[in-house]
Amino acid sequence: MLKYVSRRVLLLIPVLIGVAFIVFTLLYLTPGDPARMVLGEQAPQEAVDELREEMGLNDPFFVQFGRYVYKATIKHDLGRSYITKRPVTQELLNVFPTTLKLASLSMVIAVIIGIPFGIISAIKQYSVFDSVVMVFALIGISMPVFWLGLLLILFFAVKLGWLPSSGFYSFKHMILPALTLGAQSIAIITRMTRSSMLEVIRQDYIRTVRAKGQKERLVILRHALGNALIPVITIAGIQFGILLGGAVLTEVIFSVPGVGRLMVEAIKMRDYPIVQGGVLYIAIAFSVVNLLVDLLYAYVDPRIRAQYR
Amino acid sequence: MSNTDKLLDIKNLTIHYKTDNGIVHAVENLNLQLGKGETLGFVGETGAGKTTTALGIMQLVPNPPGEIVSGEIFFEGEDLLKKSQEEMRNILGDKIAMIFQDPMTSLNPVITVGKQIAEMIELHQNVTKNEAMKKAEIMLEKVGIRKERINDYPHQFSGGMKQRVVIAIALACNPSLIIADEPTTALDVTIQAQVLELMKALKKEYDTSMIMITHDLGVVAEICDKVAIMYAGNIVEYADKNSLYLNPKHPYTLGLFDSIPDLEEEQEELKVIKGLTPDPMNLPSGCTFHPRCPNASEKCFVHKPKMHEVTPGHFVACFLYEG
Amino acid sequence: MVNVGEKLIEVKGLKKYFKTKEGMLHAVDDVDFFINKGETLGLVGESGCGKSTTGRVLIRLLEATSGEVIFKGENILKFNNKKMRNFRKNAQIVFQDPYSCLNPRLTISEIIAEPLYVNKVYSNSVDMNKRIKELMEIVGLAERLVNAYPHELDGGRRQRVGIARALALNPEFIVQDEPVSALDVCIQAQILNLMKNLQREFGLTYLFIAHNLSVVKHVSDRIAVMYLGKIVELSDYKTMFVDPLHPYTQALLSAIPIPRVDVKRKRIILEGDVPSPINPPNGCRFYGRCRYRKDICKQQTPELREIEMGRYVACHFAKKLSY
Amino acid sequence: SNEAATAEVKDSLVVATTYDAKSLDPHATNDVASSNVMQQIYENLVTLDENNQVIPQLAEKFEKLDDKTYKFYLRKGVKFHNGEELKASDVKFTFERALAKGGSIKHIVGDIDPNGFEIVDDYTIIIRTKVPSTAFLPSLIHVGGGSILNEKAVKEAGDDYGMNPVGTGPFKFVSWAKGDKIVLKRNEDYYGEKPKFSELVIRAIPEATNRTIELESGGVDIAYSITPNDVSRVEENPDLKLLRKIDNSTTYLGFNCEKAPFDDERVRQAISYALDTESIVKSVFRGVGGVAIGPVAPNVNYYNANLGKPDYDVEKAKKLLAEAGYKDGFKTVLWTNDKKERIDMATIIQNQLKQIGIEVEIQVLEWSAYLEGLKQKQQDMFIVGWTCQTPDPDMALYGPFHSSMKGNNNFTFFGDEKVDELIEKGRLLEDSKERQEVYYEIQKLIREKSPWVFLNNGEQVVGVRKNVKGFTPSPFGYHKLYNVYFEDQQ
Amino acid sequence: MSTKTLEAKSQKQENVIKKRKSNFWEVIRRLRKSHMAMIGLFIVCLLILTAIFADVIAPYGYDDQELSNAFKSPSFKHLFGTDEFGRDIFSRIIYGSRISLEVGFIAVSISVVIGGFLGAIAGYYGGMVDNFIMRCMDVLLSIPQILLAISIAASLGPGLINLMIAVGISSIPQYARLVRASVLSIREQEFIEAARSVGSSDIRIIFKHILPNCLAPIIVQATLGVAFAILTAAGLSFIGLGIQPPTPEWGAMLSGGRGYIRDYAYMTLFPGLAIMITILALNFLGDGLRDALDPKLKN
Ligand SMILES: Nc1ncnc2c1ncn2[C@@H]1O[C@H](COP(=O)(O)OP(=O)(O)OP(=O)(O)O)[C@@H](O)[C@H]1O
Ligand SMILES: Nc1ncnc2c1ncn2[C@@H]1O[C@H](COP(=O)(O)OP(=O)(O)OP(=O)(O)O)[C@@H](O)[C@H]1O
Ligand SMILES: [Mg+2]
Ligand SMILES: [Mg+2]
Repeated sequence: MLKYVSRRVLLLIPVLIGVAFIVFTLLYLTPGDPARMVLGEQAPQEAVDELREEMGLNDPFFVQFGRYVYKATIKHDLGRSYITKRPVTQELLNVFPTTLKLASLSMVIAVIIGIPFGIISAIKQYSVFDSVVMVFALIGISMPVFWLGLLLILFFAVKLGWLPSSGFYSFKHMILPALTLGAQSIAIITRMTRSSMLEVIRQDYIRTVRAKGQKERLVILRHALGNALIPVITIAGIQFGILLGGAVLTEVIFSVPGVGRLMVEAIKMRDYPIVQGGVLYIAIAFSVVNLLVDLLYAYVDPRIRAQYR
Repeated sequence: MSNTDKLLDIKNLTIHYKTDNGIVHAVENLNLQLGKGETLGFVGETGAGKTTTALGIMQLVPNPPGEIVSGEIFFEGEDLLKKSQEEMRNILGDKIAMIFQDPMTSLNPVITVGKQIAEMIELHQNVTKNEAMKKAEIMLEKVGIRKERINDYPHQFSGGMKQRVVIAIALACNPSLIIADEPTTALDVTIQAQVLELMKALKKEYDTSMIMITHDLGVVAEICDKVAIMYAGNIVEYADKNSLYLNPKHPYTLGLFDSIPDLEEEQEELKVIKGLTPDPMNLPSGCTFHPRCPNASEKCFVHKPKMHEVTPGHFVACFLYEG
Repeated sequence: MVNVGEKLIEVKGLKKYFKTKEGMLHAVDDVDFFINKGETLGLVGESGCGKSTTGRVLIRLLEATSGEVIFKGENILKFNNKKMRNFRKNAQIVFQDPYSCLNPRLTISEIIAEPLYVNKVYSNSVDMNKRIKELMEIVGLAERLVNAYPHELDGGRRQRVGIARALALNPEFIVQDEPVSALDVCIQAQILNLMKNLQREFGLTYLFIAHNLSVVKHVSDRIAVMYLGKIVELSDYKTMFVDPLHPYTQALLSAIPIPRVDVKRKRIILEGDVPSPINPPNGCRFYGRCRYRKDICKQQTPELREIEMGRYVACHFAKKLSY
Repeated sequence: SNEAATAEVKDSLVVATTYDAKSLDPHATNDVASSNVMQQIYENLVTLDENNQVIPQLAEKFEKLDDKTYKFYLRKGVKFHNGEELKASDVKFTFERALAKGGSIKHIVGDIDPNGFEIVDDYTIIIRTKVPSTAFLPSLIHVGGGSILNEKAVKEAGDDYGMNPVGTGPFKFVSWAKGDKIVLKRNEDYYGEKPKFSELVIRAIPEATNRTIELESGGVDIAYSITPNDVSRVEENPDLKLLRKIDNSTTYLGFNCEKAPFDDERVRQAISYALDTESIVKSVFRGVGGVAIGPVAPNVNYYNANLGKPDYDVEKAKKLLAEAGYKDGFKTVLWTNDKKERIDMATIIQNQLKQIGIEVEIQVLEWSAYLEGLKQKQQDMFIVGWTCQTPDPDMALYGPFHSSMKGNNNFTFFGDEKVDELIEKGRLLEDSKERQEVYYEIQKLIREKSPWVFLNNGEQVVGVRKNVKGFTPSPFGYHKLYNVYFEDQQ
Repeated sequence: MSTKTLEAKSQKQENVIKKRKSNFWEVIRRLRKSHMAMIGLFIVCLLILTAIFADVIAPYGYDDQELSNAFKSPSFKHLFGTDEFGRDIFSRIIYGSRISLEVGFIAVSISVVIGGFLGAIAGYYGGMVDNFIMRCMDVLLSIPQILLAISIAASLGPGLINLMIAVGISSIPQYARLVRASVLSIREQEFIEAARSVGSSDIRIIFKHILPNCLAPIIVQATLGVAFAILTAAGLSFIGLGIQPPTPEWGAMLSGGRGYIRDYAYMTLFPGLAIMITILALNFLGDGLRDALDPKLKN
């Protein structure tokens, strides 16, 4: 198992270099001058040119990329933000926990709501409950996040005044953003749980358990659930990644100071080190989540456990 | 057969599957009896309704789309169809156990075999977890698997061993009836022989009755006492094994025997039943076999033949043998 | 039957290994045999023993690891593309799974036309269509099915389509890879009859792969028994059934359940399962399950020897033991 | 809940701004959000009074020795937040650093002679300019260009100074949660009148709707940049008050004056006539801000109010266009960045120009790409703004209109000898009637030559809770918060 | 089986085999069993028609301004009200269907073509090629899709075409994976071997036998992909990387109206609903197609 984990971690290195390369290329192709953005629109051109030279922006592409990779890998230095001049790592560590909290909370909500609803829907396939849940799930998938966010603000913050509309200070602040962000995941996990459950409860081994005279509740909880969750875990893992990266819109709407917003602003401000660092961080988080998912897999499924040795 | 000996008595059982395309008449007015200690071979082509009948007895027909439309299933004198779910659960596993066709998929892949056997024991016997596990070990040894493997997962076993585990589960509570749904079809010949041998031995030891579903007449000859031939949702012939093998009556049974290449004799050409199994959504009128029957007469087109006792204990549903 | 003794195909030292995660999988490990023109060689063995692989290597659907396949005096494994194309017309294959062997997106006529089309047999469509209809007639498919899709047909008909496709190029040799094992007995009989008729009519040569011994016996002239990538016994079908020499063959034959109540046989029940073909140890592959195993069996791999005229056995003690 | 909020004695002021600061190093950035915070932390040598007159702040007194030489007498005993006393050396250090590193404020401090500092004693310093410039003194009130830093603090913090600002102002820096809020606390050692509350929290809430909602719910005490939609909502709310001030920003429609057809004055004028700026401003800003009439904003010195509203005359526009040889109009591209109001204006402009046959394609560019495009002279027409960051009109005119600034801040590539001459003359003159005439003349000339179509003057619209007193919006867009107090604090 | 016509024909013309219309109708027939799918299909068709005939349906032009008529609530004159420029929101939404469908379909086409191509090559040839392509896809996959789309959109600059490209490129890995997986599973099927045994070339096998059989999952994924693309595009518009005004893109309308949500909620309600219904319909259809095309349900 340890060998497996370390192999996976090693495999991460080329992926991250690949990610860095893609981002670097994209940024390189992006029009706009970081130096200008640093100095503001009223600054004279000489100042901008000087700064460009100083930042090494006039060097050829591969020199810049090589320098970046060298610094990042050998010196563990992701550079400093062009704009705030703070170390990228520090900037990201400031916002990462927020996004992580937001995404985790959304995930928890999605799992807590999605899995039970999915299970009940599957058990009561074709019932009214099932139809209602499925329609809601589809609506959840279909609703643009930002619209949902606006509606929630309008209702809970403006109309009812129950919850704050912005900031991310207390649990109360987190509810609306987490719900907004998690809506799609709730829907997706519900659907996935349902279809996976439907598949599982038709399996022979469930029939075997029923033939033992086991109570239906235990048939589901003890036998069907474990198996049905396997694909759900994958989806949940993917969803978590999406939540991490997709928090952008939610963060914008609720003025949550997270990675997503930082990234979007950094892209707009041409703050390359932040964009690069941010994408790398997210890619790492993503890969770590994937690894955890795979380990979780091994935990629930002995067949997969056997493969990891 | 006197009423007291009857373990199982199915009367006019009808089971339908209601699908989008129409109603599948999987089992249509089926009558069947099974005496205590007997082994019944239940033979028929794919789609004849064998599994559905078995699930009907267990009341595990998937619903929807399946539905037991009518009939009575007397088990030890009581109608199973009148039982509550709770009562039924107490019977399942304890009195009636089932072995499914495919050992590869019959075991929960994420739970150890030991626990799966123990679950059965815990459910029906008043024992602690530990005792159940102990008993599971004993069962495992009974079916010829070392007890050290009790904590292994199904994927660590070969097909034959899995089927043994399934048998161990079925036998764990010493049921009075075992329904085995093609327990060896998925296995290789040599493994099949092992498993059949095991089943024979265990059946003797536990003195259970058994319904053996199969489409292999060879397997039936091997371990059954009685044989029921099923065709398109109905039983067309029912008899003592010897009587049926030596003296098959129904044209379908005859055709079935002729279709099988014989190991002992030389045949240049096999005799075949012409035509195909009927579409269960659209069963032929009268005798369902009439479109394929070489002896079909006008009557067969219109009327459904009833079960008729031709010789003592040998029932046939065919007009050829009536009156 | 026809031209006895003229070898159509001869296999020498054929090996096929697969690289897998766990190690080298010896699917076919050094087999030698030949097939005479116009005869059927049956190939039996438990699942995973390498039957299909042998069949596929034989017509170069898989590239052999080493060895020779001599077809009409030429080693086909050395054929270049052009020669291969010619050979393809001469050697065809019919598959086991009637569901997956037909492209679900093509109609029956398109499927049958495929070989004709890619080999540019006909220049105009009228001739081609005529040939398609002719082929359909040969295999007993109603003409109205030309435009049907495979999923609209039952297993038997699908298998007929597969046969028609194999026949399209007038091959001399057909590998039959378990063509009937997925079919019900009645349908199976129909297909077996068809195969036999076709062989008679067109003078075909078959390699008939199966795991059902009664079927093999019915269609074969000679039978080869395979165990874990090796042929352990090869002889005339009658001899094989009357007097099997290899302990595995003996067990295999005795394990077949026969649908008779008047014949009683002694069963030989093998212990254990088929071992893994990955990196098999030296010595006799059957060592672990053999009742007669001796030390030598563990150390030395028995060669396939011709014990009598046309009777080959790979056992150190063939004919030496009185079983 | 509102009553509950007011009932407890408040000691903390929460302000909602639109964006988070970028850096608190005055020489590192020149954006409103950062200035907004720095304004509370730093002080300058001089500051402005209500009448836009330069008055002393850290300098007790200042003298103009000659055209290019100024002498400042520093206030004694002023302590930086790190405990250091303010010395002339700090002032010298500050300006030297600004000149060397402050790319973003070079346009503010550019006139200072880097070799012209002379420390007379610890509390007296002489600063020289490279050229005579009347605009010099007013430029010192600029947050970025004029804030006085502590040499020791800057050197100690090194690259991290932007996160560890040290000034002499009434508030000290405490913490900064990036993208979220900055917390300041009262400088207990402040030499002047200390703020009434001990903690100042500046929150970044980019979504305008959310800012208002927070203000209404009492989550914040002051909210900047109330959008036009929310103006009446705030006004009508008895718990809130709305404060407004026309600011020094001017949004304009610019032409590339070196590219056909805009190199023809008549085309530019025609477009100017064809646009109903008043209705544009009305529908986009709905009562917020004003219709811009010239290059100098109303709160900047020498604003020429006599120019009057521009004429809306489609017929005249057509005529002019025909004269210029574009009877049937032409196709052109209008650039804007992704600011909603500008996009809205562009949308209406596009529609209005249809009337005189000009077919406009709008291209929304990202700010960075936009600026780059402008510098590279790829634009046809564009909408952008210019903010005069000091009260002196030179700042409003030199950058965008002097021909030497083409491609720099002069995005229209406009060049006119007369205008150049007058601008140069204006910056040398002492404040006087003559100077006024020069600037009035420039404004008139620019209106005529129409390198810009003036769209609107921005307005600072600030919502405050009813109990917040003492807040005056500043036309510079960043507001002093240390005079603010809560009603019950008096 | 529609063989009647054929029988009649084959009497006259002996050896002409007319190819039966593919199983398109078959799929439709199965689709009809699901109400949801039919509703989805109906709405999607309606949308397509709306997009085609937008000029006819819309009572006003999408950029017809009437500043004096701004912020009018829904009425008979303006079904969905007017926006801040007095433009008719109903008309804009009608025209918007064009943009959304264009974005959806073109973005998906980009990803299907490129992703499908890469996936097919990777799946069919395996080995190094497979490894290389899939590692590259892994790299792309480890950047969250929205973020990738944002970065691409930023580097290309705003605009309809760039938006489609950004969304399209960011979904390539999904399709590559999907196609690869189906190619891998189809490659194992016996009919591929059968084709090889009769001498069919690689090209023929890929195009005649493999790709048509991958179509079902691709179609399903593409249907859902269109939905995703529309949503992503709307999201990008929302953060200002979208489409140029006055193009009536729904996401941009929603984004533009958000400042007015408290006073004129209808300004965001209708574009929001339009997006939602479209996505909903595509999802209904996708789900229905998944079932209709599922080989497990055949027969
Ligand atoms: N869940 C179901 N939904 C619809 N039809 C079903 C279902 N299960 C079985 N059927 C149909 O009912 C008929 C009887 O099926 P059943 O499984 O009982 O046959 P069987 O005799 O066990 O066949 P086999 O030998 O293949 O196991 C078949 O036509 C089958 O297609
Ligand atoms: N492409 C392959 N890659 C790796 N291993 C393979 C491959 N094809 C076959 N094998 C392995 O080779 C061995 C022989 O397989 P083969 O299909 O020839 O067996 P078989 O005798 O035909 O079995 P069955 O009766 O199940 O069809 C098996 O262990 C199988 O797992
Ligand atoms: Mg069955
Ligand atoms: Mg095989």
